[in-house]
Amino acid sequence: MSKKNIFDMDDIDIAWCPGCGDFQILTTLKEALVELDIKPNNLVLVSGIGQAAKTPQYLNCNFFNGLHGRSLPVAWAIKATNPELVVIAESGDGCSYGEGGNHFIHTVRRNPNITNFVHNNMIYGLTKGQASPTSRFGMKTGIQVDGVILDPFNPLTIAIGLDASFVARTYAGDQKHMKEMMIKAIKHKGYALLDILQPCVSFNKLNTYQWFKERIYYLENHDPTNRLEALKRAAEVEKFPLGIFYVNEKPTFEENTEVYHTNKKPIYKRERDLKKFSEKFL
Amino acid sequence: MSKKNIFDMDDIDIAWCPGCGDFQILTTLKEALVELDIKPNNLVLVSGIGQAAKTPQYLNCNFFNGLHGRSLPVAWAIKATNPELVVIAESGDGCSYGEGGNHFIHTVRRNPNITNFVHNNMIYGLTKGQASPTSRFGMKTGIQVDGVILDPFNPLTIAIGLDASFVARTYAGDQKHMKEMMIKAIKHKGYALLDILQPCVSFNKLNTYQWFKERIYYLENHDPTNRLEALKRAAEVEKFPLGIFYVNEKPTFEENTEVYHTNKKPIYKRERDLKKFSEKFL
Amino acid sequence: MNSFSLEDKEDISIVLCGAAGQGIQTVEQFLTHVLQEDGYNVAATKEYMSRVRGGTNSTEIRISSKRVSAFVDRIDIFIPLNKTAIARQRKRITKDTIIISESELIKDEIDISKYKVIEIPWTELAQEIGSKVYLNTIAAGLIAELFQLDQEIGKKYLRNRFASKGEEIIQKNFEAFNKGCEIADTLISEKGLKIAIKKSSKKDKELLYNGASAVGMGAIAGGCNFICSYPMSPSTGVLVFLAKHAHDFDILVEQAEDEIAAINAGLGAAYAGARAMVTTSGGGFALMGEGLSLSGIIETPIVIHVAQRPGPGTGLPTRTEQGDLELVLYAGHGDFPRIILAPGSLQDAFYITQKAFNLADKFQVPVIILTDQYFMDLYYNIPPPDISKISIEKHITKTEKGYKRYKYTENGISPRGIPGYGEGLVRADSDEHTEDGFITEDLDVTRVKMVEKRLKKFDEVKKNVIPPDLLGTDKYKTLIIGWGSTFTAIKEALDIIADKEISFLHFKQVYPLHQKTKEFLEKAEKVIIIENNVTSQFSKLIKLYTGFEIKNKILKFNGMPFSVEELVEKIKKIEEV
Amino acid sequence: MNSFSLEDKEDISIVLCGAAGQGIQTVEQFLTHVLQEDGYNVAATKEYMSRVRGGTNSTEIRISSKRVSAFVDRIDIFIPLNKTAIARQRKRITKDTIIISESELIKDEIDISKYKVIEIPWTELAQEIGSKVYLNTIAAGLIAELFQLDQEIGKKYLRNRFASKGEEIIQKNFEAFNKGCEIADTLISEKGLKIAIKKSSKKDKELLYNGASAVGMGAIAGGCNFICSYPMSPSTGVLVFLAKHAHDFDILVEQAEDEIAAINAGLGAAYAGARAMVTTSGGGFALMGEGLSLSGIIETPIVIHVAQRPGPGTGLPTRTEQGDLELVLYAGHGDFPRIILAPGSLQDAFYITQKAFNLADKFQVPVIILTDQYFMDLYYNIPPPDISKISIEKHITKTEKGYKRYKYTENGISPRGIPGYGEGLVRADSDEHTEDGFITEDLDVTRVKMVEKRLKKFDEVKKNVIPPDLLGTDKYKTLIIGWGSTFTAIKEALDIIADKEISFLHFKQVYPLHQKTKEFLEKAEKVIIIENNVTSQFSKLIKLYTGFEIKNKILKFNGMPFSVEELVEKIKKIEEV
Ligand SMILES: Cc1ncc(C[n+]2csc(CCOP(=O)(O)OP(=O)(O)O)c2C)c(N)n1
Ligand SMILES: Cc1ncc(C[n+]2csc(CCOP(=O)(O)OP(=O)(O)O)c2C)c(N)n1
Ligand code: SF4
Ligand code: SF4
Ligand SMILES: [Mg+2]
Ligand SMILES: [Mg+2]
Repeated sequence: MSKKNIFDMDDIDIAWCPGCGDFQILTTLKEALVELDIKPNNLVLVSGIGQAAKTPQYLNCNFFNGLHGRSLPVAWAIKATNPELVVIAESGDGCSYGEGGNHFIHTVRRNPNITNFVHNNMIYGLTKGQASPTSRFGMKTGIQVDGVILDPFNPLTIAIGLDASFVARTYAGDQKHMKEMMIKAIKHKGYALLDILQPCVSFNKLNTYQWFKERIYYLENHDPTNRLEALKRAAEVEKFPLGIFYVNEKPTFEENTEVYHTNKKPIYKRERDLKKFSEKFL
Repeated sequence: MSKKNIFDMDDIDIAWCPGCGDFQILTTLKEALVELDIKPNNLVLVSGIGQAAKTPQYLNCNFFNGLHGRSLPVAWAIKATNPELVVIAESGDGCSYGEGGNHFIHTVRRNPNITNFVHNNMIYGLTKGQASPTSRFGMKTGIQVDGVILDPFNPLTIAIGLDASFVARTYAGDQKHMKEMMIKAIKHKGYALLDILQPCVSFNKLNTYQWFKERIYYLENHDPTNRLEALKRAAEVEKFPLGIFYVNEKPTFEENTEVYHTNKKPIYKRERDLKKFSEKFL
Repeated sequence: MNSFSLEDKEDISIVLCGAAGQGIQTVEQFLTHVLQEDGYNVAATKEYMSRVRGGTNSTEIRISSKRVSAFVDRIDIFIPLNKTAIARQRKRITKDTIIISESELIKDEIDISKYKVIEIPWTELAQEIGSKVYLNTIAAGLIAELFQLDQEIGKKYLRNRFASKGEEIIQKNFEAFNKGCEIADTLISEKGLKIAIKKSSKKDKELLYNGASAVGMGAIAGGCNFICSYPMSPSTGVLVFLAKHAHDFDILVEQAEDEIAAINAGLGAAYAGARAMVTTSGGGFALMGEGLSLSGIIETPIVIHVAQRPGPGTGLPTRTEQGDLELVLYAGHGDFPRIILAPGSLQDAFYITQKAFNLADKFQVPVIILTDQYFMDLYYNIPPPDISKISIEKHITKTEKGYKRYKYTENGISPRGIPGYGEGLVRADSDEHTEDGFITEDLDVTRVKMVEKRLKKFDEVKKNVIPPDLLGTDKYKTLIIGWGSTFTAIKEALDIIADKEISFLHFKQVYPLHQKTKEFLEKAEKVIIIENNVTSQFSKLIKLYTGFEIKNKILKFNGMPFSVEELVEKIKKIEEV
Repeated sequence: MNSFSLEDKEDISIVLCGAAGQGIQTVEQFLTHVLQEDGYNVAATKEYMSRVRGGTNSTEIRISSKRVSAFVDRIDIFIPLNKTAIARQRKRITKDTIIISESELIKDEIDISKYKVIEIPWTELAQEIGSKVYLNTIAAGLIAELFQLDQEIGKKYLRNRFASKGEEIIQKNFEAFNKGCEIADTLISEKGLKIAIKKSSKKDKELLYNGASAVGMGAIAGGCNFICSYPMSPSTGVLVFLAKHAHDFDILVEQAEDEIAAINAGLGAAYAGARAMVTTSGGGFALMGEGLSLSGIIETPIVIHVAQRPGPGTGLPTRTEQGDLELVLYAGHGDFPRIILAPGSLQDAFYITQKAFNLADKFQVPVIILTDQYFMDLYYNIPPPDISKISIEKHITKTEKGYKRYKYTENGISPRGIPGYGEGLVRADSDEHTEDGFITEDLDVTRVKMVEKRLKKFDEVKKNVIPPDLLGTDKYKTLIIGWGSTFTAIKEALDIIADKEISFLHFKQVYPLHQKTKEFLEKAEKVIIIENNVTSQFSKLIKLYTGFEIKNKILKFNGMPFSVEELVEKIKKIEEV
């Protein structure tokens, strides 16, 4: 951080480990928000619980730091109650794809106009290093003493399989790419998933900066409106292509919801008409 | 049912509606089990709650009729405790993909050697006709008064996206195909998903026998080891191809679990060695 | 008066019994609506199996001169529609019961000659009109005519009901209806099957709705504009009701993927300014405990309607019980305030649900409304609620710069801002937090003050408890205690016992308890509690908060509501001791 | 004796305080293990923030002549490792505390001249050896030498600890250790920093482990062969312990996708014959309520370990509280029996967890073990458990044709078969069911009998309650009540108060309550309850089941355990009244 950003907070003690990819994500997010000219009091960051989920604490904006795994139902409901707000759900891989797996798949189907940043460090950071759904097969931890024996969860194939509106991946080690992806994801109308590869320097000794560096590459000549092509690229196992895999423009949840069909006023601003109540029922 | 089948039950009052696809599934399942020469006391049917989930009540075998949405964790745990049992999890689309969505995705990853039959009637039957995750966009119900506004959940693309071990679809209206699929799914080593299109004559006035008949067709010349091809076929929207979409032979959860690496004896049969305990800790 | 006359009755109980799918509900709907419109007091209760077709379900319709609204064992007129009907209701059928049936359905079960049986070849008659489906309308016409229903009302109803099916079907139904009337006329003249129920005088202004609608209307009048829930019997009726009226009242109705999503979405919506509600039953609520606790720590209002059914586990999904009081009382980890309401009458259900939204908003706590299957399905005519008595009290503040969401105040209630309304930032935090809403590890000061702040709000809540209703003299010797849905049955039982020294104290707010509770209890020589559960959960709550131990308990836990007769009998038995 | 001497102390409390990641735990591990091996009584407690690096955490190590094992406020030797350490522990640092530190870390916080400060240039010394990382070993050596540790023990430990890092690193650590010893020698001779703690006589046979390991060992000795859980502080230690020993004891350890999967998998495993366990904390348990209720209706055993932390919501994830008693007592919809245990000592934790599996299996009910963060992390040396006293009692039946899973029996317990073992079929049903396990809608007979069957089991459970331990005379005037993890602190406080008329009644089974409870309470002139929560949940339980209301309450809810000193003070204050 060079010059002062309106999302900067004074005087805070950030609870992350030095060198953690979360710092890069935080810095880049603040830059992206400024570039998008979003106002702090018009933004709500929603998170669950975990290291990644502490992010909202370090930005000057509204937040809802809820329960582990539960950021998405909170996020879409906020957006539906007040579509004038910019709503970003931000949490870790365990929170988003483990405890929160059911909300993930059904929120993709619901397609609210929110953005979902997942700090994917392939580990449970805050609880000190157990396998997450995205941990690689064979990785050993204190619980997975013989190594992980489940196939890793691929958030991208799942999201595309669900015909998500926007699916992208970036890497915390490349702030330029990350910012570009963040901006596009936030600008996208509809549910936008941005999976962010994030090294955890304290517990993940397998998926290090070096490891990621050797495996990432950038999607080129890829047509993000081609669902099958998107699935193919997302299903790659050895390498991690970065970029926008899939874009599927379609009406959002708020647009589809009858309550906003003709009247765009956020529901919380509407007054209940008790006279109408009497006419209707009494 | 013509001749007596060992899975037949005497004297039962089946709680389904006349004409329901569930009857065909039940009959066919019993036939498939007999053909596979499975013994009633070596079989455990696990279900959740719903109309489909009543199936175990109508077969002469062990069952665990658990909670709505929770058949899969129960099923893999039974299999892991006693791999000598044949374990089939059978429930409705709401139970399996709605309330149980998180278990669905993670059980696919876990790959226990169990079979999963989902009666997919695209509706919540037992609770009298609300949208299920697989309900078509636009279908009206007492809750979805303006029609469903979520994209339907496609269990096949998700399972293949998760690199599931066996993914197939059949239709309750074609008992021959259904039996073949059931037999192959049960025989398959590893988690096998069989999504069964099932008309609900009482509540689903959209997805009727006729509707399905007009939309189903059989996979031909399809290579089920080709994941991308499988995804492509599974993603078809207008039609419902039937057959085996994807087969991915890989070690099962029980095989991967250290406790069965060398010793194949079911854990429940092993005695705890308290002498070893003393040596180790005291 | 010959043996078929019912002229001496002040209220008639008609029970229809048959398989799911046979149209019992159609007859129930018809009769309750047309007879109510014609000026009668009507009430109906249902019991049914957890299946869509088949089995044996029943509906009881009471038509009465005085207002009555509970379930009675007595059956004056029994209409079996399948072969298992008699067996299922056997203990309720007496020599006084008039059974109107095809002999086919009853002859294997009872000795027809020994009962007051009227044989009607329903099926044949229906087929003459065109199809078996007209059986229901014949039966409906028969009953209607016994009450001398204004035929125009009946026809208007049928016309509406079958409007979408075309004129031919309407005419066929008229035909069936007339057939039923004809039969009735014969029964009246030949068998002397006469009925002399008086119509109510205030008929015009009365409404007819059930528990689910009463809660739903209360929610609408309470300003509810967001409901997210997962279907679960017997709570779904409320969701359906709000969905039905969503267009008219700008309500966002969303079916969640599971109950956890439902409560978290509800809290998200409330954080953003909605008046949010969820509806569920015990098993679904058991999944919401963590969310409830979240509401506690983030101090975000939510109204949770829990329609009870018998547990544990899946239990008896379509039956009734009051077995989840302790669940809702203690659900969620950690200590935080909550409010629990339990309507007794349909009027209560309306006013209490309406008020629940104001309470939740004012105290920033979860408010739970406890009903049950019996109550959800219970119907009767009631006077319309007085809208002038209610108001939608909103407690949302426009924020200023430096706004602190959890500001310490004298009564523990911090002004609640919402994001995007004002200059301030609104931070809701499930971790223990500072006044600003940031995570804290300051144990000695901040943690302690925040715990105390949340409990202080509870002191405020306690000052605003809805008092229990005392029915009967305040110089009672015996005091009957009840809560929630048992209200109407207990009330009617006491009317029958008509003992001036017995009074009835009914709680529609069960937690926190009203401060006068102990006083009420100690004044009695004998206290009897009546609960629809096996361990007497409410008496435990009373003991805990008043020290008063209630020794006489009338409990029922077979999945059925109390009938008036069994209450009369059981209360008398205790009184005799 | 000059001012640095600690020779008059029977027990020494050493506190290390610094940021997460600075290696406090390494020093703690070293000191507790080597000093215990050398024959000392040792005990250690930890408190830490919810973060992986940074912040300010601390560990307290007590080395004593008599066996002591609780948390004390007093600090005899304080070793701050970062600049916030002094501030965080300020109220515990007195003029008697010996502070061993680089001046850099403390000079802005205290007036060095006014305290017993020993300045050691840790960083410089460590860097001389090769790197800052050796600081910990220097400190460890210093303390060890103050206790005249047999150096071979220290070196053996270091050799093991760094074996995987190669010989060079081992030698460097030896060097650092020696450096620490040298400094200590100088302190002893020049400053008179002498310590005269006596070694314990029974040293050889003692074990050193923490609460998480004690529960884990109990589970292994109880026959646990299946654990499925989702990580959650502070309960994860048990999962890690079982994973570590899975190979040796044939335990299937699986991390679930969420807590709901965990409990359902546990029940599936138990149905198939496993001795199943889950471990979680309050928030995770709040998601398991429906599963708990399932265990109730299908009568399938499960052991649930709940390590409490302060709520509501996420609360204080790494802190301690006893705030989930009511949650576990009432979780789950409907009425069904359960057992709740709460170990006080590490010995208890072993025996009680072992027994939990037998109880669950015998009564076919859920058994909950309540601990907390303080207890999970608490370490001290204890005599090895007596294995001859325990046995793994299995209650599984080989089935025969026509087997009925829910057969009615006199005490409500039906012989439990498992699938594939015998000729019978085993049907577990979450709906209300017949004896065979099929769904039923028979309300009057089957439903009622099944409810009563489940409650009858509870009568059996009540005959087998672990009695509370009475410490002190049975002719007490004052009776102190405690449960679970407060045991060691209360015991030590009472030892200090040494009033013969005060006794201590400790409950390790909190539900159902032992039948003698009321008798114990009524014999006292004064009763004081001590609980680590804000609403005194256990006294509510006592009131409910005994009618006895405890008026004197010592409660703490800031996330920290009770210290011995504060208990002494608070008990005395009440005694004075
Ligand atoms: C219901 C519930 N279960 C478990 C936990 C404990 N928990 C807190 S954070 C976390 C995992 C964090 O992993 P991830 O979401 O990947 O975030 P990271 O710390 O890696 O950024 C867990 C299991 C909890 N807080 N709540
Ligand atoms: C926790 C919980 N939530 C909700 C319910 C209510 N419920 C029972 S069955 C069902 C839906 C059934 O739909 P599906 O699984 O598709 O089965 P079907 O009846 O269509 O065969 C629901 C919502 C429940 N029993 N438990
Ligand atoms: S534990 Fe890992 S993810 Fe968490 S802050 Fe440290 S490095 Fe980052
Ligand atoms: S409601 Fe539908 S799914 Fe259920 S039995 Fe009837 S037809 Fe079948
Ligand atoms: Mg992570
Ligand atoms: Mg369905």
